[in-house]
Amino acid sequence: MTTTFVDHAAVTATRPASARVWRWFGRYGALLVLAILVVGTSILEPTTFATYDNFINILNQSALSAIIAMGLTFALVTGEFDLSIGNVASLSGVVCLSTMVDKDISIPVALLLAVLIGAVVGLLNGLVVTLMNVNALVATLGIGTVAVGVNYAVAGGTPVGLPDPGSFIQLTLGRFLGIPYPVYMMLGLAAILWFVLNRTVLGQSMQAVGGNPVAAQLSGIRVDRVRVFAFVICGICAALTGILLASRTGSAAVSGGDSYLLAAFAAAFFGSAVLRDGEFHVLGTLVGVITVSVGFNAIALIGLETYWQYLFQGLLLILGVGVGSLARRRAAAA
Amino acid sequence: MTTTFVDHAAVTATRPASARVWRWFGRYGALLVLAILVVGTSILEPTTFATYDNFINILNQSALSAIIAMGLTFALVTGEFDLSIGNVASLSGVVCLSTMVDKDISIPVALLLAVLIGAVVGLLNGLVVTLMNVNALVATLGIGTVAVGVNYAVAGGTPVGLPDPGSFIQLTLGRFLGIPYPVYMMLGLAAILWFVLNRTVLGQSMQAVGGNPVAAQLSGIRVDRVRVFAFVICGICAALTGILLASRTGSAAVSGGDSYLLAAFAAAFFGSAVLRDGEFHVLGTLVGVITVSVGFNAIALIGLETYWQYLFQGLLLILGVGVGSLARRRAAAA
Amino acid sequence: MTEATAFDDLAVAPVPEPTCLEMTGVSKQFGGHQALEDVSISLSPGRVLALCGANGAGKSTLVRILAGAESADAGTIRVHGSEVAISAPQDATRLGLSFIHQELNLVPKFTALQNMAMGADRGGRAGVLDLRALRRKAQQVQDRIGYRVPLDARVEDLAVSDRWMVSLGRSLMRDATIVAMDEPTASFTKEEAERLYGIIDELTADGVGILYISHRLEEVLQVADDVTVLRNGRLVGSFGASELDVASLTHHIVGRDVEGVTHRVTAVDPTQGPELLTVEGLTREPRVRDVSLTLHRGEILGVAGLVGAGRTELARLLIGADPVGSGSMTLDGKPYHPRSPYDAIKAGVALVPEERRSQGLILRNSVSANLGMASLRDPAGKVGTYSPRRAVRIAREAVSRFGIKTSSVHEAVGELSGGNQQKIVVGKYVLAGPQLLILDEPTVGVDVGARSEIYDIIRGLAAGGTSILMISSDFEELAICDRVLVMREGTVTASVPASRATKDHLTALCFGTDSASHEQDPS
Amino acid sequence: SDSGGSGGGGGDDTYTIGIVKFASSDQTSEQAIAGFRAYAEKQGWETSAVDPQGAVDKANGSMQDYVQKKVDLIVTAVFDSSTLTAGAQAAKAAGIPVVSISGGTADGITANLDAGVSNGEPVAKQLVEDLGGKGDLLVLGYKSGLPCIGREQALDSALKSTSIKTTRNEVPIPGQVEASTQFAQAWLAKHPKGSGPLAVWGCFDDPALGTVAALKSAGRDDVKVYGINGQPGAISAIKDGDMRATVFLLATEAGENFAKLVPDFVKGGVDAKPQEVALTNVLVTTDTIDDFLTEYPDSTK
Ligand SMILES: Nc1ncnc2c1ncn2[C@@H]1O[C@H](COP(=O)(O)OP(=O)(O)OP(=O)(O)O)[C@@H](O)[C@H]1O
Ligand SMILES: Nc1ncnc2c1ncn2[C@@H]1O[C@H](COP(=O)(O)OP(=O)(O)OP(=O)(O)O)[C@@H](O)[C@H]1O
Ligand SMILES: [Mg+2]
Ligand SMILES: [Mg+2]
Repeated sequence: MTTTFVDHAAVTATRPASARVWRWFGRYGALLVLAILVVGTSILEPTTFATYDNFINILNQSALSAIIAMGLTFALVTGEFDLSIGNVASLSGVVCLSTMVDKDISIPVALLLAVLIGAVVGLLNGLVVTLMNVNALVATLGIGTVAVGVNYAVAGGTPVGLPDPGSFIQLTLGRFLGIPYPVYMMLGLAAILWFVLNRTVLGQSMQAVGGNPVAAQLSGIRVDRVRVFAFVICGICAALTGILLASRTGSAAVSGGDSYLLAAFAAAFFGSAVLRDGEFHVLGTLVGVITVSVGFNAIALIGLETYWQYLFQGLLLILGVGVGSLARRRAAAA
Repeated sequence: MTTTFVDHAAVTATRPASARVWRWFGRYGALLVLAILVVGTSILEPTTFATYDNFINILNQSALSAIIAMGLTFALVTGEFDLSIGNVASLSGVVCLSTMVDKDISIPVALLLAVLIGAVVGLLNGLVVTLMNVNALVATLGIGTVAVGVNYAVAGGTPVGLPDPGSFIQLTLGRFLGIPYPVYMMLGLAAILWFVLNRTVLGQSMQAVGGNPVAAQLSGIRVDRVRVFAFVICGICAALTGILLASRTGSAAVSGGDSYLLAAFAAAFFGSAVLRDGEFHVLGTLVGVITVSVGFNAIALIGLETYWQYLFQGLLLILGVGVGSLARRRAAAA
Repeated sequence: MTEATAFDDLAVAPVPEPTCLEMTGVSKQFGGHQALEDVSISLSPGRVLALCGANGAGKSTLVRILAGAESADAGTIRVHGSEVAISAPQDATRLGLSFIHQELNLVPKFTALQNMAMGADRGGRAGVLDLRALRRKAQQVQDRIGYRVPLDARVEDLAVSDRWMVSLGRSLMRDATIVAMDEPTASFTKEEAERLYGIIDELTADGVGILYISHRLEEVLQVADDVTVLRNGRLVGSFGASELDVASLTHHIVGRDVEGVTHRVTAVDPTQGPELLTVEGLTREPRVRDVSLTLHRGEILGVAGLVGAGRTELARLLIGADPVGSGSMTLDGKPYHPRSPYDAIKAGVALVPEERRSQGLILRNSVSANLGMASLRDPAGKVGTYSPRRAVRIAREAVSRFGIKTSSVHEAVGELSGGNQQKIVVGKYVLAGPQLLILDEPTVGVDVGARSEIYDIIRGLAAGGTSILMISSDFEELAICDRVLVMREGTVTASVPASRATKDHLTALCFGTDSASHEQDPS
Repeated sequence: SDSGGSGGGGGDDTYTIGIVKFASSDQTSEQAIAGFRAYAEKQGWETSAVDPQGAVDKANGSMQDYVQKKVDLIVTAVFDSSTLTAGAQAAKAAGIPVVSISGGTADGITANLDAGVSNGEPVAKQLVEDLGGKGDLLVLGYKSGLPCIGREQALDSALKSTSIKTTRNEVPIPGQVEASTQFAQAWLAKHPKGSGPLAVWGCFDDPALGTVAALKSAGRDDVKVYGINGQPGAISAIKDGDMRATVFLLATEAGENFAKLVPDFVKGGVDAKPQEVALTNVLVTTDTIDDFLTEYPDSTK
């Protein structure tokens, strides 16, 4: 039972001015951190950072992380977790490339295959969580480990490369109107996922299940089914990221996508502090991913030591989420 | 006052037999999985698996994972997460060894240093969570990343080795009565942590905070302080694992302890299905760690392919938790 | 409305009516505990059937079975004459059943509109929401209720009574033929309750059958046409509401006579005794403004007020759960400024919070763990050890002292009935040994029997020298107080001695009208 | 002290050999192990392998498992031998020799198949030659891995006498491809076209391939990219002219050669003099790619 109506955040009209300021920080704190980052780097690196090319470049770098993180957002919105996304991305890359090498399938078919892989793993996650009643963290850790096993069984653990990767590489390197395809994919998918989450019955049901599963169940929402759907969407996005990653280099490795797991979590949590009070949403996740990319880009351009990169990334995450969170608490106390 | 106790004997008598069976599975399902594993491997590998030496060997292999996982259990009991434990273990190993090389400190001092490092990181985690009001996943991911940065700053990313590791290595290689020291450490720490969690006010408070933080707060429990304590204990255990890992290998690498993160989570979640209904507890975590070690040992002795290892580990986790979970649901329905 | 009149005539006619809902021979066990045994009810269109019984009698379980949230072990359900199987909430929805469940079941982060729309299957074409249609429908429902909650306000920002209105609104979003309401008025003021009765009249006029659950027996007798009483999961009987009065209904429910709330009689008037707590100008904008009060040792001080008067906020300030804006307090002659409930409990001030499930209990923990929770304190300066054996012994004593009905102190409190849960929350704080115990709505959702037992506990504590501050919206029960304060819009507006603390007088003071004008009010 | 099990110290006996892999994702060591096992199986020796998934603690544990199993020889892979002290000590105590595939020698680990310096040298030489001793170089290194440290040493000593300016970034694993792309992109922005001879060196092929992706998306073709290992993607990239050179490790062959030494290892016992076994390799450049592909047609898969 998760009925927690204890938030004593109070009615706005009668609030003192300080509360309004805090409230503003609560909403825009994370965006403020992003803005400071952009302005700061623009001053330090005016000729390389603040250019149109670099802007497109940053968007392009964000695309793959964004796709997997937006998928993860669906699991998080529904109140679940998915620790298998990194493994799914790896699996999808390896299986699709192996199949392209062995069976010589076309790129659209490979993309379909990726979607299928993601859907199957997502379905398994969902079924273990709903039918076996296993905590999502355990279930997805387990299924993710199984996915690694399948990955090894398929390609024996060795990297898979395409003999003639030309047109496959174009999938992520190609440009339209000077903008790389992945940017279109990211934005298109963001639009679709935003619509699904905010303008469909399924999306509302997911939010309801995440907000109060008991209430959702009692109001006739088929909670288990909604959960399974969330895992499936999450899996599909992870698999798409996997095949796009493979397309970047024309090859896929057994743990190629693993690093996306924590990156996607970081982005989604950062995003939950963007404009909302700790709720996950598609737009926020997108901002989260872009903030992380901007940060990384800034560090690389300024040329900081390795340890600065990590210190900076860690602090960015804490501050981005913390400023808003702290401000909201103060707003409530004021 | 009126009569109070419902006649318990009469009540149980009416329970259907199937419910009792399911209930039994709910409690002992995870242990059953362990038992099947042990019996199965004993039949397949009678001369190597089912020996006293191998039993000690398995315990010895479990020790380091057990220490970090039992620490994590405290964070989980309190309703928090700690994603920084792997990084803390790495940091502790690198810092302690660097200091031993540079400042020539003695082993007890190094151990104290490890405890200090763990406590500081745990404190930071706790403060970010309680004072800045940041979700524990974000906070510990952020602080963990900062810890990686500090790690790079200390040793520049290269592995640190001791010129003359002899006595330091004895810390984990030494034996007393034929049993390696780490086994004593694991069991000793388990006893202490069990006592703290179940027989002290602090431990009870942690369980209360994990159960319902609002109710705990209103019952006069200093929720924030209890949370910070949980993170500190968790950090200290992680740092101890880190220095023991360094002792086992005679050297420390920048990401040496990272792989403990998911392993510890898996063990703790497996453990939450042992004897209890999804509650985290020290004994369960210990059983979880040992189950994973037995599984790994069994695979090594039988000599299975890599992909089997992963498939097996994934299924072990899902089944271990799932059998109990499913059975408990059935028991409730029966 | 000639149709409605014709319908009314029909309802009075002695011909056997067609039933819209019949539940026959329903049984349900929870892990060996028989919650329902062979219970049958029947409801006719356009009538209100009240379900009465003590806490844990099985009322909610019956409703939850009907809603598809639990499955019955045995029994049949007929809706409009045909037998149906309800295995999930959506089955119930499809059959035209609608529910207000006992526990608020809203999504806190959703707006009122989103909550009302939740589960409305046909949201639009191809699964896409038709936001405009939903909003129109929600507005219609609100018009019908005659009460407007801002549709775009988030539920977590709404007052408790508004939340119940949203819950009520949701149950009317679909055109249901049967509506089951499980304690809908527990958090309502009299005025809001009156509005609900109006809605019920309207629904029944449309031929909707209403299943109604409440512990407020006068209300039951006013609203219901028929009353079915359960005791310990078994049917006691079904009665016409007109055959019953409060005393006889109470007798059916409890199985014995319960005396009404009586005024407190003490040998020495505690209001003349030594002062324990004084509060000067306590303020926390916007809900608490310049509150001053004095509480004596062994006194039971009541706080009356409408929902939203700021009483809960005041209580939270007294235990340091929220920071104080300005003002000062002294406890036992010494300055008292608690910065957390920990400080308060250490100083001997404890609060029994108003929402027992979310603020008072750890539902999955045992009775003994919950009872011991407020007494866990490190002895100054050293690590305190905890002895489960001692905890169990203390819990056993408390269980018999407070008359808590549980199969064992190891049972999870989530499985107990509401009244017993409430006794555990009270008991937990009593075991902490406070000098001042604040109780916020201690009897909401508690049955008549358990209620008088809670009064006994309170009186016993006061007799032992503990001071009591009791917040209540049920003005009748304030009769156990020595003195009653009235709060309105964040300030204390009156202090009434026990002898004059009648229900009508208090109501008038709460509304700020003088008692003469109120007494003319035909309610 | 002959507790070595069935094999004893005999000459043409059969052996039981326990292999501790690094991680099945590490292609080179996997191939070497495959070659090793293929040869061993042909001899009728019994091999078994565990995958500690990169965890050094598990690697030590697995070595102890093999001690329990009383194998005749333990083979470890990639893990820095100085981090396998516990396992090595246990093996030594039981009289079981240990050898390493590219992890270096240490107390109790008597032989090593080198994958570091010797693989770094050819490509470093080629790089200095291509740049003509001047220009800017982006180094994408990985200090936690022993082979990478050796390769970077080889690069550093080749660069010592030149005026090539280097920028170094530490590549994280996993996530190496993405991070390399981002490092390269930033570096490219600071080194625009025409700013002199430019090159990027990766201590293995993944960073090099990440760099290629950055080059393509920036539309640059004035930067030479170097990798090491010769994994399929890199060979394809050289074929397409996107990369300049890599070192193709004949790991399978090397593993086979290593396996031929097993009787010596066993005979030498735990106190044998440490020996380094060179790993055979081929430098592949855009100039030699066609010949190379005729000889190794499967190297792009
Ligand atoms: N921050 C808030 N935002 C919205 N509503 C709030 C907030 N704080 C309190 N409320 C609600 O406003 C009402 C008035 O607050 P308060 O609890 O102080 O009054 P009360 O007199 O105790 O009312 P009740 O009779 O419900 O206890 C309560 O119903 C409470 O739930
Ligand atoms: N999920 C459950 N698991 C175990 N026991 C339960 C469960 N739900 C209800 N019970 C038990 O069933 C009995 C009937 O509970 P129910 O909630 O129907 O009572 P009620 O009449 O609605 O009481 P109240 O007036 O307090 O709401 C109680 O003894 C309760 O402890
Ligand atoms: Mg009820
Ligand atoms: Mg209140």
